[in-house]
Amino acid sequence: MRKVYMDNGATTQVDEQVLEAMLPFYRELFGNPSSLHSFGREVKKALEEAREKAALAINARPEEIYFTSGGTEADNLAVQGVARALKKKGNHIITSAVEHHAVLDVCKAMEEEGFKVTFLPVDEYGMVSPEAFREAVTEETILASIMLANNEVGTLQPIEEISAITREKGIVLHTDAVQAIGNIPVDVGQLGVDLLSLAAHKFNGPKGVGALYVRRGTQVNKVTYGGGQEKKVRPGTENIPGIVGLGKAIELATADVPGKAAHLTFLRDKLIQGLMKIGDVKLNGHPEKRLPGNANLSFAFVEGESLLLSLDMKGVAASSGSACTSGSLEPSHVLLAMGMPHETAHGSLRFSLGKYNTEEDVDYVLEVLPEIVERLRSMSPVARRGKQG
Amino acid sequence: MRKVYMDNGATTQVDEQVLEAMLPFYRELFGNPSSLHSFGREVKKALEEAREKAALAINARPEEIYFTSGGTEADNLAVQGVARALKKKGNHIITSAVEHHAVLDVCKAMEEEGFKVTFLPVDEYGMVSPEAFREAVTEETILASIMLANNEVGTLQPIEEISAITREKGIVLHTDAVQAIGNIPVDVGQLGVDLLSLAAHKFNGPKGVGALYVRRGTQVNKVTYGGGQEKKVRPGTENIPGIVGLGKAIELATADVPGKAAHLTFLRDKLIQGLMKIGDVKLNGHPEKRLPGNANLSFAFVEGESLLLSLDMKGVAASSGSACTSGSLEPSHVLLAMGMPHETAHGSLRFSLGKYNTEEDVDYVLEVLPEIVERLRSMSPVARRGKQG
Amino acid sequence: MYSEKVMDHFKNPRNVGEVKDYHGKGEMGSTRCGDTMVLTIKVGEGEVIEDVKFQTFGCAAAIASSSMMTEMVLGKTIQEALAMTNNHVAEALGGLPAPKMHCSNLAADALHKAIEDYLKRKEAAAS
Amino acid sequence: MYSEKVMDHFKNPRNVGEVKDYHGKGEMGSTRCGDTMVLTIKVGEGEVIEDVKFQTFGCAAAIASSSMMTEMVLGKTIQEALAMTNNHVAEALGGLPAPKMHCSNLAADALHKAIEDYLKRKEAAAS
Ligand SMILES: Cc1ncc(COP(=O)(O)O)c(C=O)c1O
Ligand SMILES: Cc1ncc(COP(=O)(O)O)c(C=O)c1O
Repeated sequence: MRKVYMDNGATTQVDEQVLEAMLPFYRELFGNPSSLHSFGREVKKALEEAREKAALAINARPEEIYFTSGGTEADNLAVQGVARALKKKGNHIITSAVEHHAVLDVCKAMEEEGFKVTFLPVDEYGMVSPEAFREAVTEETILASIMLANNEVGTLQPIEEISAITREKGIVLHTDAVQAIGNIPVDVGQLGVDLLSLAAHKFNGPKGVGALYVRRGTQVNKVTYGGGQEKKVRPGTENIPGIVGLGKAIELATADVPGKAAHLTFLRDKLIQGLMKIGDVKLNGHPEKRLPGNANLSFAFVEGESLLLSLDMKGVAASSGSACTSGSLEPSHVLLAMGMPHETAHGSLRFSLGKYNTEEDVDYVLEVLPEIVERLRSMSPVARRGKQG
Repeated sequence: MRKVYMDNGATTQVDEQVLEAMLPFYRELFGNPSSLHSFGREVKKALEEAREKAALAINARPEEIYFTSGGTEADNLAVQGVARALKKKGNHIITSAVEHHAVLDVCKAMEEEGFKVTFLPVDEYGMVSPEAFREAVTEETILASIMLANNEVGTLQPIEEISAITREKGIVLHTDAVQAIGNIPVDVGQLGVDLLSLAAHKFNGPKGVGALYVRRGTQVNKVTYGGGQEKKVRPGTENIPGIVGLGKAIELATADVPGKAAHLTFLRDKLIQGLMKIGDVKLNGHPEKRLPGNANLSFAFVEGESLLLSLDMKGVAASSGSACTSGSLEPSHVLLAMGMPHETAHGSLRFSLGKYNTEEDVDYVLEVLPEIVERLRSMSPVARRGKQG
Repeated sequence: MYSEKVMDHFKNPRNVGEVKDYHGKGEMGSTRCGDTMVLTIKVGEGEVIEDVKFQTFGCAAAIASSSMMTEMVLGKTIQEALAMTNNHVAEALGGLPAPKMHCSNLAADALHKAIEDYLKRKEAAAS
Repeated sequence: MYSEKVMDHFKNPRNVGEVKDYHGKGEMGSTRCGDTMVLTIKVGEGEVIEDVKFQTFGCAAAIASSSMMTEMVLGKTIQEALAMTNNHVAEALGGLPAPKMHCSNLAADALHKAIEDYLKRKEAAAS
């Protein structure tokens, strides 16, 4: 059976060049970079080279890059670390209702520590309003965390407009760029952010490694304690093969962002246009300000998990914001925050395209999905009523 | 030049069988285990198999294993997580003065959160006294963290005697077994511990992955927040290749502990006996109750880093507790806690043997080290005085 | 995640649709996860369920539970059918993942509603 | 970590030992990291340092700084030698890692002590 992977928002396939770069560090270059001897020194060099690559890719300085175990840890370190470091300055944090749980749940935990958090609402496209942001700012605001690109609906947030406000007001700004790296240009100077999270496995690098950019001079408390690694901000023996992989992956992913984006946009638009023909289908997220590879659609009268599993039976991998796929009973908090009714949220499907997708992949999905939707709708009592109504 | 790696306490070489087990998860099996589709399901299966292997190796249940990014994170999750979860029951923690920084520094951070911490002293062999432990217990004691095997001097702590006390008193007991796995038998039932940390890269597995064993029913607060992975206790997309590697590595490392220990003990004893002949050399740590691969010795009148670098020039990798190798100005807190004078601590050298070491490796060290010590002593004003006095 | 039986019923659901000239109809909606099910039955001699059909909007667990339930109930008397619980359905499917148990609740509940509806109609016809 | 120059001086330290019939002796110990250095000098015509030798207990940075210092000071007048600072030594070594800077402190300090000792002896001899 043909296999089509369109769940690059969940994770991506490691680029073979990335794996090649990592392998020596599982074999002969196995030292601990903290060791003084040759086994340690050769590995320390690779660690610093990866840091330079990560820095270069986002226009930062190497000493501003802290490697972590992934996007979640980077987000936690940013929000917990800055909030606690600036506790004496104020106790207010601003974030958005559509953040990933790695930011949203940390913010909720911060509330329990005594911080006040504003969860900014979004419009029907999932976008935060800079004006609403400005209004939310108080004397107590110390930190804001607004994502660069949404993982579910792909909406790009107006970070530059928001950073104009945070800079004016002296607020530290963190952005979760986990979904953005390699898909849109990311330049910490231009964005005007003070912290930025990224995760290698979202741009054809390995799982279990990420990084936090921390602008020079920004205070960040530790979340975990231990050895002197990563300037003591993030202790623990470094995941050298992973970090080397991150370095190589970010180098490759940012080598030609416009080229990759054009490829993805072409495929995505073909996919969206084809799927809209099914009828009773709605595109979720912003029509233009969205990740080039993200196509999130709602199929009326059918449930997302059923769609997913039916696609899976045809070899197609996608994801859904339906409650039944989230493991909870609630559908996606992102879709609900956009004002979508529960039923529509249940029928949402996300295709996230990656660099290995081809036009044939899109054609295949366009071939199999209409039948699936029809079959499920034919079983659905809601559909019947829908048609009658 | 001959290369001899005797720094297995810092990190170990990945077993080629471990790497082989990992590779498919960097290639075709690249899915996210949270995904419902086939790419996710096949990987989820591997995740749970690795969990079973880790559980089996330490006589735990699979659902008691939580994967982390390494030993440091496991230690942090244990100490921070339990202390905060039991805050209402009491505010006293007991640990030892010779813990790894990943426990020691967390305990210090807990003091700032309002907990009281007793740092138990150790005897000249680096050993905690169960009687002193019992005396340290108060009504307020909720948690104890005592390592199974010390990373610097290799001393094994009397955990079974300590767990008899913690069980009697209803205190949660954590042990850092990072250096123990594969070198001595580790059975959570027999040890009587409630939490146990381990790190794959110390037993010929990959860096960047570890695990925390949490006995069923033990409350642990989260340290980081995010998705639903690892039962929400440790969120973030799982490092699947790393976890698969941990599973394979712990299976191999615990397949024949007595056999490995016998091999290491033989080499270690030959090394120690040979080095003692140099004169003015002292064995640090317990003469018998020590890790089979650990040989920690102090060479009077010379400084550790000089020894290390001189050995490195001969291709031999070891480590030292001297201030100059720790990046700080203080020599090893472990050696000082054992009552060792500063000068002696400065001249300490740790050889940590691993499964790939051979008798030829030992012979080579015995060939090159005497000359090095002699050369450095001949340069040392302290040595002259020492000989005079 | 799902047993083979669940996947079989999801792939090839039995008795989908609406019974022509049905004797009873039951409709259930889960307010929690949005699933909806409509069940129609035909009851023959000796109060035996002669025909049964379902329509379900829901996840694989909901669809498979619906399908399994129709198979289990076909040929049973309404007394026997009334004794059937959601757990019976889940068991017959070889179990369901814990967070999915609630998805199987629709099936037996809709069945009971359909039988109630049949009994009401019968009473109304008799009076 | 260390520059090639540091490693060269560590591997092949210049002027190790004690000057025979020395004119001045300086001893320095770092209470912070335990390093110790003993320096002996011989001063010739025109107050020029004619011979210099060191003994050091310490890390590679300490040994290399000692060795480098002796090379730098040989042939200099004691006035020139007194102007020499720890930073000069570290610079001449191509720099030292930040946490190692303090290890270079011994060298110039011991030198200054040796010169002081020389001057005291000279005074004592003259009086
Ligand atoms: C926007 C966003 N933030 C954070 C994360 C968390 O990253 P990770 O799962 O690598 O910890 C993800 C991916 O799951 C994401 O999409
Ligand atoms: C006893 C002990 N605990 C904890 C750690 C920390 O492990 P990691 O560096 O893998 O985080 C180490 C190793 O460095 C160790 O030896």
